[in-house]
Amino acid sequence: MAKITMREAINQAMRLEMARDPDVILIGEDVAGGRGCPVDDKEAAGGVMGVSAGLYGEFGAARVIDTPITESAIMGAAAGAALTGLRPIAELMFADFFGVCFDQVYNQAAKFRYMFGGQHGAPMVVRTMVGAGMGAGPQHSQAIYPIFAHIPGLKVVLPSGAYDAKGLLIQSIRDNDPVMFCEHKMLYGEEEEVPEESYQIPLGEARVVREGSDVTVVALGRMVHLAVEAAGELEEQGISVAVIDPRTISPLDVDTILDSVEETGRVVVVDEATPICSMASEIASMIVSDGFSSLRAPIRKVTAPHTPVPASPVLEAGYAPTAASIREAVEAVYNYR
Amino acid sequence: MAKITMREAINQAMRLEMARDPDVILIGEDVAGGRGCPVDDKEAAGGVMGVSAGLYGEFGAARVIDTPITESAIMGAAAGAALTGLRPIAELMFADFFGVCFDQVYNQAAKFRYMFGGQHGAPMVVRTMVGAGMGAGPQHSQAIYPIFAHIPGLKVVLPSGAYDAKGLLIQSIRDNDPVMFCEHKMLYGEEEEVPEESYQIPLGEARVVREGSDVTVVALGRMVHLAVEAAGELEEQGISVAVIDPRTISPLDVDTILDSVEETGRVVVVDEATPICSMASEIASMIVSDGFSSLRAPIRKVTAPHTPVPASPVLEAGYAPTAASIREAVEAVYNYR
Amino acid sequence: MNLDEAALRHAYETMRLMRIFDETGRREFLAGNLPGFIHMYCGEEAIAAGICAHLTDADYIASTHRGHGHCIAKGCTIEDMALEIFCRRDGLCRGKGGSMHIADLEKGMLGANAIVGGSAPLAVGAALKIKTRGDSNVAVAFIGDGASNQGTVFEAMNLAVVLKLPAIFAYENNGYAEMTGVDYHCGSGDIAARAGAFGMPAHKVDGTDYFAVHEAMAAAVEHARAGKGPVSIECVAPRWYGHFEGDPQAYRTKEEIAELEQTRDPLTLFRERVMAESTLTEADFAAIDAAVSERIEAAMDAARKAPLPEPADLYTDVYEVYD
Amino acid sequence: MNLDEAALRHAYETMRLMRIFDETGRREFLAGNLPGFIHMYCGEEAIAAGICAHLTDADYIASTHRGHGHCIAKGCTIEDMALEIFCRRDGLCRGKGGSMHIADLEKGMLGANAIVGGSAPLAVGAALKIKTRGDSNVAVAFIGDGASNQGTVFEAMNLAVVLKLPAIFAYENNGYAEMTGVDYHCGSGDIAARAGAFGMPAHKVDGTDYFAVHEAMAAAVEHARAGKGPVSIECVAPRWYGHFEGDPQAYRTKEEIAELEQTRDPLTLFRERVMAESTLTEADFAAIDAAVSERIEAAMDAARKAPLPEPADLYTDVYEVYD
Ligand SMILES: Cc1ncc(C[n+]2csc(CCOP(=O)(O)OP(=O)(O)O)c2C)c(N)n1
Ligand SMILES: Cc1ncc(C[n+]2csc(CCOP(=O)(O)OP(=O)(O)O)c2C)c(N)n1
Ligand SMILES: [Mg+2]
Ligand SMILES: [Mg+2]
Repeated sequence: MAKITMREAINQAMRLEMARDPDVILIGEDVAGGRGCPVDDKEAAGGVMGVSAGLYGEFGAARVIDTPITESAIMGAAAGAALTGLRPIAELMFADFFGVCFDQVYNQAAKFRYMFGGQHGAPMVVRTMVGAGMGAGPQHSQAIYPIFAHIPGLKVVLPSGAYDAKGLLIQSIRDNDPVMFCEHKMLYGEEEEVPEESYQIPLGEARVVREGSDVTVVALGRMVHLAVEAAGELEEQGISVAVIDPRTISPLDVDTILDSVEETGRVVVVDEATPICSMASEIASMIVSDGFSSLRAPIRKVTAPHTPVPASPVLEAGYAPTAASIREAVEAVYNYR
Repeated sequence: MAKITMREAINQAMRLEMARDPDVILIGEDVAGGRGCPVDDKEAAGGVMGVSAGLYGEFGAARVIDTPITESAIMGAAAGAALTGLRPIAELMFADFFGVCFDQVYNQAAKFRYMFGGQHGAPMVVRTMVGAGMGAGPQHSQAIYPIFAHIPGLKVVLPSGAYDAKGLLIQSIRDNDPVMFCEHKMLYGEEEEVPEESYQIPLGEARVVREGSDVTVVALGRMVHLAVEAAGELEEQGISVAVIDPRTISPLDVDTILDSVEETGRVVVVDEATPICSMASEIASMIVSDGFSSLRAPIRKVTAPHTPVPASPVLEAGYAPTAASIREAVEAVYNYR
Repeated sequence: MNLDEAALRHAYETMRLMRIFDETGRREFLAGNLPGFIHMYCGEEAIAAGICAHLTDADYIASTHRGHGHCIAKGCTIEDMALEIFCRRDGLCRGKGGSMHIADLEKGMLGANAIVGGSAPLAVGAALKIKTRGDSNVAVAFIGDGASNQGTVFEAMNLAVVLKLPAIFAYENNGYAEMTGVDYHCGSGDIAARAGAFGMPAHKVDGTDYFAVHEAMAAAVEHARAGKGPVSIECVAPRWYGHFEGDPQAYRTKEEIAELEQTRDPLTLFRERVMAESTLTEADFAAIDAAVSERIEAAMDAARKAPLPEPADLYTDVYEVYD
Repeated sequence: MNLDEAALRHAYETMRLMRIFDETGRREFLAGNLPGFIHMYCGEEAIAAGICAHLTDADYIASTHRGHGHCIAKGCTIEDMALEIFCRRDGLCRGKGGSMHIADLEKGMLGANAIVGGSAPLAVGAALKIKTRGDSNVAVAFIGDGASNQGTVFEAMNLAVVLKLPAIFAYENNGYAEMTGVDYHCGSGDIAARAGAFGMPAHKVDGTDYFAVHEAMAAAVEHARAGKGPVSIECVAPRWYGHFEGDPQAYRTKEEIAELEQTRDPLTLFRERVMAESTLTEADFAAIDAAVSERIEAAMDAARKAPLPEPADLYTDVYEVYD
């Protein structure tokens, strides 16, 4: 099996699905790479991050659609096309931009099935970039997905690497409900072994990244890698840490988390999003409601602080959780008596 | 002291502040009541719910500003005016509409102070209507404030009645940070005793509506009244229930809640918002983190289900929590052993 | 007037259904039998009728909060609509949508919409589907004068032009957005010209004149079906009632309102012209009126008595699958 | 050319500062010394310079992601700007904003903005403040050609017209929105005409010609200060570099790029005309060039060595008070 980056894995998923199903289209800003310009198809950039490179050359302008800067119209066009039979992938370049277009996602696409009494849903995927780490500042670095998870009718996916990204994206494209597919910008370049062929990973199934019996760490997205790093270090201290990657945050695989908590009784939730009304809160509250009898220590949330993301790299380095801050939290709940 | 409705209390707060400070303006759709029409100032409606009735006649078109249907421009105009010295009150008619304009609130106004290194904030209030109960359907009934609370830089207020609404709104107008002031549409007609003169209620101070030693109920907005009703019934069964109304959900008065939990060890959180990444989750997760040693039972969240708000009144009646569903949850945590 | 008798009958019946549906609905609302808000289309009937006369079930419309007329024109069954505005179990949306969200996908009716301006991007999406599939249908967005100021609508127009989509932007200028007059809220005072500046043909017609709307739409549909891109049509037709039921209309005079029924009734105008220029008679119209009234009375009656949703319906159709 | 020598010198120095600030910043970025993204203003200097020549500290501008030129034209100190793009503790925004969020409220510079189209409503807000206070200042929004398609921008224009605000919409048409050409993304192909259809005077000028921009802005400012409402100016001036540093520009030819420096350099054009029509000489310009280079070199040097923010700064200035 070849090692490829998450960028390539996402690209493969789109290519496979577009080849399989003519109703799958990709629409967004520069997803082809500069329409209206004297651009060579082969060199078309395929998005600012190159994630859709090559698709324009392969599927043409009718299915890989560059748009103006017009997020409401992009999301609405995807929603309307999905309602009438296509399976659009709409790119919201940075998730931070949801504020100019969210109505078409949350009041329209997400509610069609319900408010139209089950007549039809909106089988669309919004691919969007999340997360800090590039020094891109307050409006290009947010992990805003708790807001997506709050919305009934949306599903929300947050892969931590290339393998999951490919299988989850293929599944998301085939799903008959709208899916917010959140890609962490710092993971695009990370490599994993990924089969060339098509495969699906169901939405709503967590991955137990690492078994462990003393403390359960539930970590999201990029945080999974830091949690695994921390777990390795803690093992040397004799603390056995389970690491769970929910992969999809809505629906959330409650059972896998509760099973682990039943064994450990101690929980740390790690997320890069800001803490209030976050997935970290959600997971902790789910456990104190449904896993209370197993709980033997306070649940620690390790998250970004309740602040915007600073541009300064030194400040940004202190913004998201680190392996060290995870380790410290695990030690604290482990030692709680 | 006269009994007045929450509608009148909010109106009074605006009137008092506009009279006191010429920099306070009100801007929004129909907040005057139909500019450009041959309307008599005295009869100008003052908003679809009549909340700003009379202000146009009193302060004129320069300070009570009707706009087109243009929420992004309304929020942006308020943000820009606040950044440069005014103290705008901007009306977002229904909070459900945040999806067409949230960027100007969350990426702009809420981040100015931080991303400009403390130079200036945006002293503005967004007054907006929330909640179910009118049969207004999926796009006009949401309790979407958990999304506001998630955002660093915003404050979020949710009064449960006329007295608090007046004091909190005056405080919010004087606050130097942007405040989302959420008015529950089913409370506008509810009366309470309210002093005529101006008074302020600090943001971040909960109100202990009812003391109690067996179970702590934290209830938000309209839910406070149902919690009090349930508590009264439970008292007859010999269960002593404390009811806490946070009043401001960001900042949240953590201490008042934890103090009560220390005594009761048992908690029910009641909110009309949908449950995932909600204030109910937030409050529960805060308690399991900071009040774990006191906890003697699972925390029960009593919320709307993870569904849109149905238009049908019979379905809507089952949507939000009721005194009965609160009572049941309290009994469950009370009887937990 | 190059419409045959059947077309004329159909047009009138459609408008009459709209009129009586809304006036009956209004009575039911004022009697407390309908939940939520209800918005009367009276005075604007010729718009939806003239626009949708050119459409089949394979064409799409995306509608507004004031959507009953659009539904009827697009062929939704009155009986199913009545069930929905009463929020009954067997309504078009099973009672979950209500008046502001009626939809009927089989008829190409993509939903009333309680978000002002929400319809435009959705219609562009339907037009995108049409173009992607290589079909020659069209998608129409109905847009109020007030909605014409919403950013989503401007964006939708530009995108439709850029992608050369078969989208038609049907502006319903009824004079007001809630309580605010169009002379105030539309800065340029000219909705059609503004649409034209986005790079598409822009018509402006008297929306109380069925024939004027019909003609403009004929041109628009031809343009769009030919793959020449979007078109806009501004139809001017004052609304007769308040914004929603309960609106005291302090913002306009009693005289203004009274005059509307006298001089700007699209049904009267239609009847008079048709009687003058075709073989249809007073009696023909009276027969249609009677049939319409009977049908709507029966539909409303049935809806009033129809079963309510079951409590468990609250939880269904949020997702197809969620676990 | 009715500008005196001091004004000409100032204009040139301003543009030269922009040019060298960005070219030096570019070197620093490519050397890995700057975080985030950086967007070059080279080729567009005459726009910000010509617009802001008419403004004082009491007027406002709201800027874009490509904001360095706007800052300089509005009077922000180069040294403080350098500190900010290096994200240093004593930068204009204490290192929390960086290149895409530089702001200087004392100079009436309301911030670069990393949300495309974010500036327009904010400028309208500043104009609302001006009108509410009864002042005669103006507020300018800089808006890219790409941004001109964003709903927020359309809404801002309409609201400014409706409320008759002293807002000026300065469109910077540099030919591209990221990789997408303006001929493609703007459906009508005519940004100025589209703005005009919103109901305001709309100028279109060569944005590489300082004098053309200056003249159009003179008229705009006069109009706005007189209380006659908003104005728009489309300034056409191609950008020289990629969208951001790192953009390989596969979407345009090497020849197109090469030609720009030859034929569309606003500084060269300015110098040539001024030398022909005034007493300023080659030597005068050379002296300015030398002084600018020295100053910027020193500023960048100082910034590189300046102290970083303290870890605790992460938590400050989220709110004034929060508890
Ligand atoms: C985004 C949004 N803003 C505001 C409203 C409240 N609202 C409902 S209808 C309406 C007026 C709409 O006016 P217009 O578009 O002219 O349609 P009309 O009611 O005249 O048919 C307003 C402001 C809304 N539903 N959605
Ligand atoms: C709302 C939003 N959408 C997309 C982007 C990504 N983006 C940043 S700059 C840019 C192009 C802007 O083009 P234009 O307005 O012409 O300005 P220019 O870069 O040419 O100065 C895009 C698409 C963004 N920052 N914000
Ligand atoms: Mg109207
Ligand atoms: Mg550009």
